[in-house]
Amino acid sequence: MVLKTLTGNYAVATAVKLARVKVVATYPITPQTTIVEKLAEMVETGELDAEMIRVESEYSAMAAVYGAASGGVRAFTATSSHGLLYMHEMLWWVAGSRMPLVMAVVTRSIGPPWNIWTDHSDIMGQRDAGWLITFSENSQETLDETLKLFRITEDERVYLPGIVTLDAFIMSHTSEPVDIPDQSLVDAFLPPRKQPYVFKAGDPIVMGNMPRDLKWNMMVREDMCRAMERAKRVIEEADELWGKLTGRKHGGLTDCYRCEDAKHFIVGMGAWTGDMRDAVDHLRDRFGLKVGLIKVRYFRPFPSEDLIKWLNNAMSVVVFDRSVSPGAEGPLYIETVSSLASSGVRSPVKNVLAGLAGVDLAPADISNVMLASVEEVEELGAFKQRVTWFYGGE
Amino acid sequence: MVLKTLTGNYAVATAVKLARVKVVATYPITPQTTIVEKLAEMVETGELDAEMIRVESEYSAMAAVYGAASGGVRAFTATSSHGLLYMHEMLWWVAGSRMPLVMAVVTRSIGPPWNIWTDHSDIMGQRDAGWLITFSENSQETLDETLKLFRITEDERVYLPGIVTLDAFIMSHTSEPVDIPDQSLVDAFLPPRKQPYVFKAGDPIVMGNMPRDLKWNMMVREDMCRAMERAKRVIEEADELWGKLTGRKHGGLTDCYRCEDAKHFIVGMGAWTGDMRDAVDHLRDRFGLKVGLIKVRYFRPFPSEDLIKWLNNAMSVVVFDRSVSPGAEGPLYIETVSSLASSGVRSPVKNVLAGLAGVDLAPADISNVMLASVEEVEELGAFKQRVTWFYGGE
Amino acid sequence: MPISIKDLPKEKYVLPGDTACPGCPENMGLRFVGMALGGKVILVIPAGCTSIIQGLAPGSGLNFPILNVPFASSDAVAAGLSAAKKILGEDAVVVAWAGDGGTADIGFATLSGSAERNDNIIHICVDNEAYMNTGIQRSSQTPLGAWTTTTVGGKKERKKDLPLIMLMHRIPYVATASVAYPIDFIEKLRKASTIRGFKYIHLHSPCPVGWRFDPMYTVTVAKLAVETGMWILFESEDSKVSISPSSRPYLDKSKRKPVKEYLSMQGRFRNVTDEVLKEIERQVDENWSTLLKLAA
Amino acid sequence: MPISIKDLPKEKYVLPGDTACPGCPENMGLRFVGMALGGKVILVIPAGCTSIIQGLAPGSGLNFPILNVPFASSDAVAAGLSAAKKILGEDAVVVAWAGDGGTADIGFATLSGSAERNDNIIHICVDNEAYMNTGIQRSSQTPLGAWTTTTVGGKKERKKDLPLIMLMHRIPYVATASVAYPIDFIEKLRKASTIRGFKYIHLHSPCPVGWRFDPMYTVTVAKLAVETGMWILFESEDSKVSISPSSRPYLDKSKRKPVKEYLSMQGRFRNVTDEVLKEIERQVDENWSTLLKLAA
Amino acid sequence: MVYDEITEIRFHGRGGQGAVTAANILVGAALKAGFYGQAIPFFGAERRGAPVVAYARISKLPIRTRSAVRTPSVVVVLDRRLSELVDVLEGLKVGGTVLVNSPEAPDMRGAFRVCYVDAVKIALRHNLVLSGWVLVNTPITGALAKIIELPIEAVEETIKELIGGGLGELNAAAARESFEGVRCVE
Amino acid sequence: MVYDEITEIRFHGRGGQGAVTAANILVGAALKAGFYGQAIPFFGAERRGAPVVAYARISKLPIRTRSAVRTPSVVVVLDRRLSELVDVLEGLKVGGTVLVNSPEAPDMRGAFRVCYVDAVKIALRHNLVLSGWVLVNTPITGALAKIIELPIEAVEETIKELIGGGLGELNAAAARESFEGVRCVE
Amino acid sequence: MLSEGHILPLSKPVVGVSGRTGAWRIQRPVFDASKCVKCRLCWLYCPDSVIDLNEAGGDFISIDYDYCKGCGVCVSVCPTKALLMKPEG
Amino acid sequence: MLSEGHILPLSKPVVGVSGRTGAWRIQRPVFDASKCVKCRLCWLYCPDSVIDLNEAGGDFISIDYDYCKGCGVCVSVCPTKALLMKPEG
Ligand SMILES: Cc1ncc(C[n+]2csc(CCOP(=O)(O)OP(=O)(O)O)c2C)c(N)n1
Ligand SMILES: Cc1ncc(C[n+]2csc(CCOP(=O)(O)OP(=O)(O)O)c2C)c(N)n1
Ligand code: SF4
Ligand code: SF4
Ligand code: SF4
Ligand code: SF4
Ligand code: SF4
Ligand code: SF4
Ligand SMILES: [Mg+2]
Ligand SMILES: [Mg+2]
Repeated sequence: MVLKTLTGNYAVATAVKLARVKVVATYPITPQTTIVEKLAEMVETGELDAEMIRVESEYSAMAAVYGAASGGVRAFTATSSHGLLYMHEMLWWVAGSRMPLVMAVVTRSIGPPWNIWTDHSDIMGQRDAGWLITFSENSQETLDETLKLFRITEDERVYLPGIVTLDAFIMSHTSEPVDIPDQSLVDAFLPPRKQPYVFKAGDPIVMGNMPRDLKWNMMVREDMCRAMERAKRVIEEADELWGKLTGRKHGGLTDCYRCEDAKHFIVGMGAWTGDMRDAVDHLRDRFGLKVGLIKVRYFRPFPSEDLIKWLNNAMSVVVFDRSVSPGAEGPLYIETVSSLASSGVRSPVKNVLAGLAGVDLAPADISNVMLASVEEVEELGAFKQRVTWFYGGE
Repeated sequence: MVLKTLTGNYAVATAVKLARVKVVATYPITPQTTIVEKLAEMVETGELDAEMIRVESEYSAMAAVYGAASGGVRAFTATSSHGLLYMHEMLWWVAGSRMPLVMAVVTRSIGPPWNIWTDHSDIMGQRDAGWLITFSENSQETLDETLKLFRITEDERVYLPGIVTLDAFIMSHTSEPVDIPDQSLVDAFLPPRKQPYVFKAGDPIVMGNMPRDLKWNMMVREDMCRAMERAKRVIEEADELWGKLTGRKHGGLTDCYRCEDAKHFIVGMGAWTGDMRDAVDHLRDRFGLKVGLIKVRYFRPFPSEDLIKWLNNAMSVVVFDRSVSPGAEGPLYIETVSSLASSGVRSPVKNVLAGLAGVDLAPADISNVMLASVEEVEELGAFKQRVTWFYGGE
Repeated sequence: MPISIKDLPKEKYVLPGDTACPGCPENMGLRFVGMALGGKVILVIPAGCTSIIQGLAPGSGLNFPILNVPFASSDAVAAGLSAAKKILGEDAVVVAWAGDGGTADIGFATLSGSAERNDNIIHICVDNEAYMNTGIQRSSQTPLGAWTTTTVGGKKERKKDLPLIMLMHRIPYVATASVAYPIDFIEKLRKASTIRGFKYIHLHSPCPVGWRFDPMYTVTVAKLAVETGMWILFESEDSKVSISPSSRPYLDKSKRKPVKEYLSMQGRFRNVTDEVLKEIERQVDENWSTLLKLAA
Repeated sequence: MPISIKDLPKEKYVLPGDTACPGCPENMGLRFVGMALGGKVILVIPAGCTSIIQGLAPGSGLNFPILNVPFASSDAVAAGLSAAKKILGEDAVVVAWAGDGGTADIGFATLSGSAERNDNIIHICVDNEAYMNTGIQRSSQTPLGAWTTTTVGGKKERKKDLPLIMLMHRIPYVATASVAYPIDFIEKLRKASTIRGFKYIHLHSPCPVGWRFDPMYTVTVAKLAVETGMWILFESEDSKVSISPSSRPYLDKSKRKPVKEYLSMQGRFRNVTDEVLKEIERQVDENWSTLLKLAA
Repeated sequence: MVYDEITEIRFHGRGGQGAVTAANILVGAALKAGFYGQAIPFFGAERRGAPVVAYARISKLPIRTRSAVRTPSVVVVLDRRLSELVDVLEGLKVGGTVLVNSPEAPDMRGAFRVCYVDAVKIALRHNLVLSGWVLVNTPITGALAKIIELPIEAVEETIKELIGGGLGELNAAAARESFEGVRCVE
Repeated sequence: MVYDEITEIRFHGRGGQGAVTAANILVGAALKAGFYGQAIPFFGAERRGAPVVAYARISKLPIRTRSAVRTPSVVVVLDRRLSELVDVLEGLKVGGTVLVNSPEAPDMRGAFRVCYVDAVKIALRHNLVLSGWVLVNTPITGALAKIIELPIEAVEETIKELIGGGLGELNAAAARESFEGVRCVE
Repeated sequence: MLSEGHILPLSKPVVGVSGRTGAWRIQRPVFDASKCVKCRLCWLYCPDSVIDLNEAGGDFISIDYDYCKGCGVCVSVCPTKALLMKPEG
Repeated sequence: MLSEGHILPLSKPVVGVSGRTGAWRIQRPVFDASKCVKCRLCWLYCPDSVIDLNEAGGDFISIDYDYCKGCGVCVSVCPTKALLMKPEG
């Protein structure tokens, strides 16, 4: 174990190296680029024993790693924003093939206008594709979760691809101390690759031709949903094991901060959950408000059970979304409310749309939102407005 | 007005002609192909005075009609399934540009395995992109709604692109009688094209460069959401006016069938709402069950208010989804539940995942589901299981 | 040493009872791939007629390992697969088998990118000069004057010259082939499989359904394309171009059969005017002359 | 009648104070486009340095109508825009202005498709031989041996010869140009704007940041590329190829400056070995010889 | 049940034989006769000569269902040999009708009516042959009209609109002949 | 408030001058000294010579916030002329410090401390010049260490790890010199 | 295909995936052994792999009529008219 | 840009979109009128459009130092050394 200052992007590259990935194919896009560059350098210097395919687009990046994975090796790619959108079709295909594969997505705004700052629209727009999706809070979690994803996606109970996200700049380019696990420890944690089938010369299996029986095809889809369900357990297990090996547990599908006695909850995901922790401390320590934070670590599979468990008796819930589905609300909000309602949990829930297009949100902003929300709910027992746009700052 | 037998696809092509579209760019994909072919023929024979750009991909199809629309003319494209996925990035760009534009999407399964039958995954996966999305039930509605979409998207309160969907084969290739409105009537209904800006030589406006102030960029997004809100009214108005001109009203965001005194509700969208009507009649006329159907005509903007209004006192609600987000549930279910919960409506809601991959569902199947559901709710006051996979048939 | 029919392996890689149309040139081509490379091959196949030819799951009418992939992705998938096999030290010839649409249109950036990187794969473009699987729409490979459902008055543009475009990519191996000349095709395939890097083979594949001729004449029409000089068989190793033996006689223009003979066998050219015919003839000459310049 | 500098219009289409790096070749190129076509032009610009050069909204440092578009889409957007202008009867020269990445890599299917359809647009590839906007990664246009952040040991593959590839598309007009030869470029632009159909111009654009030279030498380096024969100025109308006057002297190999002179001005070639240098020299000869064959 | 009051028809043909056209003609004719109709192609890889099916629904009321036709009341068999390949009687309603293109009464027995018409002979008599195929799809719609009690004039008109010119006339005449020539064994 | 207990630093430099590297060195040094740190580049189009900023945070506790540094307690100005272009004092905390690369005390007044070091001279003395640029970014981290009370050894080590070889030694020496040479006007 | 409890979009090669495609035939190729010169062209070109060569003896070629689609390619390439098309029953 | 109540991603051309880019300069080009032969090459090549020609009289060229980025291209193309780079203050 070595403590080193790493950006989120270098944390990803380091994890890829430690996972002994064999094929990397990536296409540059700000702010993912330093991942590509680092990996290219590692391959060139022999630090990483892998093939690097310098593809001509993200579509081909995903296609190439898919081909490699289908051929039986661990494969990795990374992208962001428009690059992620450009490989949309491939994402569905890879998941439908049940091919384990790991990708890092640096979340970034979608244009127009061109904008390189963080925003979760890119990744949220892929939530139906059948990939596991995890959000990380800092470089350490980025590194750890990237490694875990290899284990999780290659677990025979899952066999689905997975995405680790890190927010543009505030994570991808921000340097901070990271514990880098030893290779031997990683080797102990990551078993040799398993996958549902491998393409080899002489073994005529055929993947993907049209179905005779449409019901069978529908069952193929249902099976993906079942794998997502099972992944919940697998994710917990990976966290347990990693915790045992390194002493670091980040949580399973969610991580709850000061929730035990909390009455009011923040729900959020990604980089700003760090700021939310600061806000929680501030609200508790300065105002004596019983506020807790539910950090959604995995958006897919969606942590309905966790949310229900924690929010069962919440007096109020504020869901911060860093993206919005025009004509509806923030995706995290929609699914949180839907999960709670399905189980009869009736806490008032409010959606704060903030931080889109990279707009900065400080702990003080979050505290202010919570102070106002708590006041409102304590007065009215409900929120006046379900959804608000919040720009923060002065 | 002429009554003619038309497939859903030809209904689309007819509407495009009547709307006096000036640029068409499409790429073939089953089962959208007959739209392309019909339009190509119309252009070649001079029946439609337009430029046809025979692009090399769907990405370019969307790019080309976007360019044409930006240049100031009405433009149209159509696609399906993988074609829709392949233009994903462009969809976001067009909406973010606020460029009015109409597209037909023949809903079709996503591979693997390759599958050409209907399934709503393709269109549901685009629900965040900022497009209006409407589902039609038959060729007549397809024709009418395509025409209306031109009016709605070009309304200055909206200025967003729009998609009309029709389900693969059971609509796209099924022939049935359609009232074709006269050109003069359509001309009266469709004002000359309006759009927020037009590219011309000599007028140096610049679209899409990076923002100085990220908050402004976030406001650009918020404005899209506001436009979606306003679109609700514009959609109602278009339906009113069309009704006045043709005697045909299909409803605004939703259409409610035998809802007035209904206690139990089916919620669905697309072709099978026709089958659902049959099922409603059957359940009422044969079993005396007070069942109603809420047909969701527009998924974007999402008809929260309508659902709340109709389902306020529902004893039970069964939402039929023809797609699923692995790791969560059906998108229509998720958003229905979330909408209801946000307004404190507490009717039990159940999600039936059916018809994926083109699996056939008959009115009798729907009736059976409803019979069982009603029984369950009347007994328990709730549903035992939130989500069920239903394969129908024998 | 030339291959003789007698020595070709008998194992069936296209199984009786698959879903190809009667007289299908793609089926023929697949059989030749089997004869040439047999069990060494892994096929990566984007959307196109060959997706259908395989028949319905859980069965397959093709006896190869086949990874079906999205329309625009085949060469990139093949590149990844080939990289994996290299790392694993496994022997395999990874072949992207794509239609003219999947090759020259939607998938062209993918193809060109892979060629530039010199990925170790063979790309075979099975060219039936239109999008057949979706019901005969024009592609960039549709020739001037040909009817398709999206060019009902005949295509206005010329067939994009993909073999020459690939030649300009300066990849280790480029060749044209035809289903009417299986031995030539098989020889080229075998040669390609021994070369490291990106290999491109363009297989002319007349389709009875889309070109509107009796399925009996698939081979006849394919042969006529060569005999009229409409289709030139050549190969290029390391950018050294040579006309293949079967096309060599037609270096001499007077040996070529009239283009009209080729067109008149096909319903798709029914409405070709004299003017268009002349232009097609001019293009044939131009194609020969360009190729010969490069071969010089 | 050759253009003289004196007659060039003075109106500013690149405004002082934009966001280009000092010595930026793309800024130069944009100025020349303004001088050539002025107020007639509408620019369609995919992601790349020119997206940034414009500066931050709500301002723009470029005084053209500009539609910024996704990376792979420029020619298709331009085709649509051009069709709209045609229908509306408006005069406009629609120009897709794209980097080498947007042209030759991710956007190449779009470009090739538009060329094959012969859409009425001009595509200008502003070629700085790498992805500069994302911080100097290799593209298919990066030359052999050049350092980039993704080829730290020097690129292993050859520069994809896009002008020749476009020539093989047999479009009405293909030309190469260089920022060091503005009059030549402007003449070509003006000619292109009078031709209906698809026009391709490839503008060689040495970038001080990515190529690692002092910004003062943008023009010097660009000139050396021509003088060493590394970059050949030519044009082709209706497939008739002619070497442009500024490159004509270098038909004679002995007139060409040593390639090494060009390489040694640029940090990116610092680690080029003698072997690679020889190979580059060989490629220069080969490029000339291929082009001359086609010009014959 | 509303959805019982619809006449559902299934066509069995071969790829290239035009079963879908037959369904379309039928629905067009129904429209002229004041009925609602729906023509549904079975879509798959249609290969020349391979068995294909198409469906139609006819009803007095608008047809809302789009689900598969599972229990047709009429089955039309364009090529007698198909009955060796596929179960053409699958799902046929009790009391339903099977109409076969055949010179003589086909050997079928069950709780249904068997009708037949020599569509090949009729088609040949009107010269309806195209690249080796005898065009029986149009003629047979006449016989079908008789069975489901549609006026033959509606069929004739629809055919003429669809095909036009002399060929339309020939096809319409063939349809009328088959309308008149259809025989049923009860 | 927890988030008040963090030292926030803003660097002003020019494109090409290496403000981000300075921030990284600082954070690396802090790590060695047992602190937590965060280095945040401002990312935009960095053009040679154009004003750029970078940020750092140093704290005894892990740093969780990732929001923008709005009210730094230290501002570092790598090029004196920048203060004519941008408001380098924007948001500077009352009682904070501004450290300027300058041969003499810069003319700045307010509720903050002004420090300066002649980083150019120091850099030149150690031959730290690259293609026309005097490399002041590394040297100035020494002065900064003095101001925020980090051990200079940590800075030296970090620099040597980062740069390596003789050049690393030179840079480290320059940093120590600037650590010692920094002057403050209270 | 079930693999360790999963339902995967996989298939395996099988003869007759599209049923007995011999039934698609409208015409059938008929072999006249007496005219056959054993050139093997019919075998080489038959798109459906339904011609087998009997190198050992007997009729030199045999056609699997269960799957022969009746395209006629074999007839067109046969140099000696040892194969001819006949209408199906 | 506000258009009929909408917030659109639009911009308008403006001088100095990136501020006074003259401040980016490390060196400045200095003009010596006496050496100028009016070839206009500096004007032609200046990437930033900051050289103006005074055809009417006075110094033949003028440089807008508010925006000149000091790249030196003008100096490199000037055939007579009428332009030279000098370090900025
Ligand atoms: C992204 C995408 N667009 C369109 C399609 C529909 N599609 C499937 S096959 C095909 C045509 C294939 O043509 P070609 O590549 O020439 O192969 P062929 O069918 O002629 O063998 C098309 C357009 C698709 N599957 N995916
Ligand atoms: C789909 C997509 N992938 C990646 C990017 C990131 N990107 C923006 S510009 C650029 C490189 C542009 O290179 P080039 O076209 O050569 O233009 P240059 O910057 O060199 O002018 C890249 C990779 C993007 N915007 N969209
Ligand atoms: S359409 Fe042509 S290429 Fe496609 S399967 Fe049929 S015969 Fe073969
Ligand atoms: S990186 Fe090069 S091409 Fe891009 S703006 Fe800077 S100088 Fe111009
Ligand atoms: S008719 Fe066709 S399928 Fe039958 S044997 Fe001859 S070539 Fe083969
Ligand atoms: S092609 Fe004719 S001659 Fe040759 S082997 Fe076949 S049947 Fe015999
Ligand atoms: S130094 Fe550069 S920007 Fe300044 S005038 Fe000269 S060429 Fe123009
Ligand atoms: S380049 Fe030199 S000589 Fe020519 S106009 Fe400019 S200053 Fe005068
Ligand atoms: Mg094809
Ligand atoms: Mg570039």
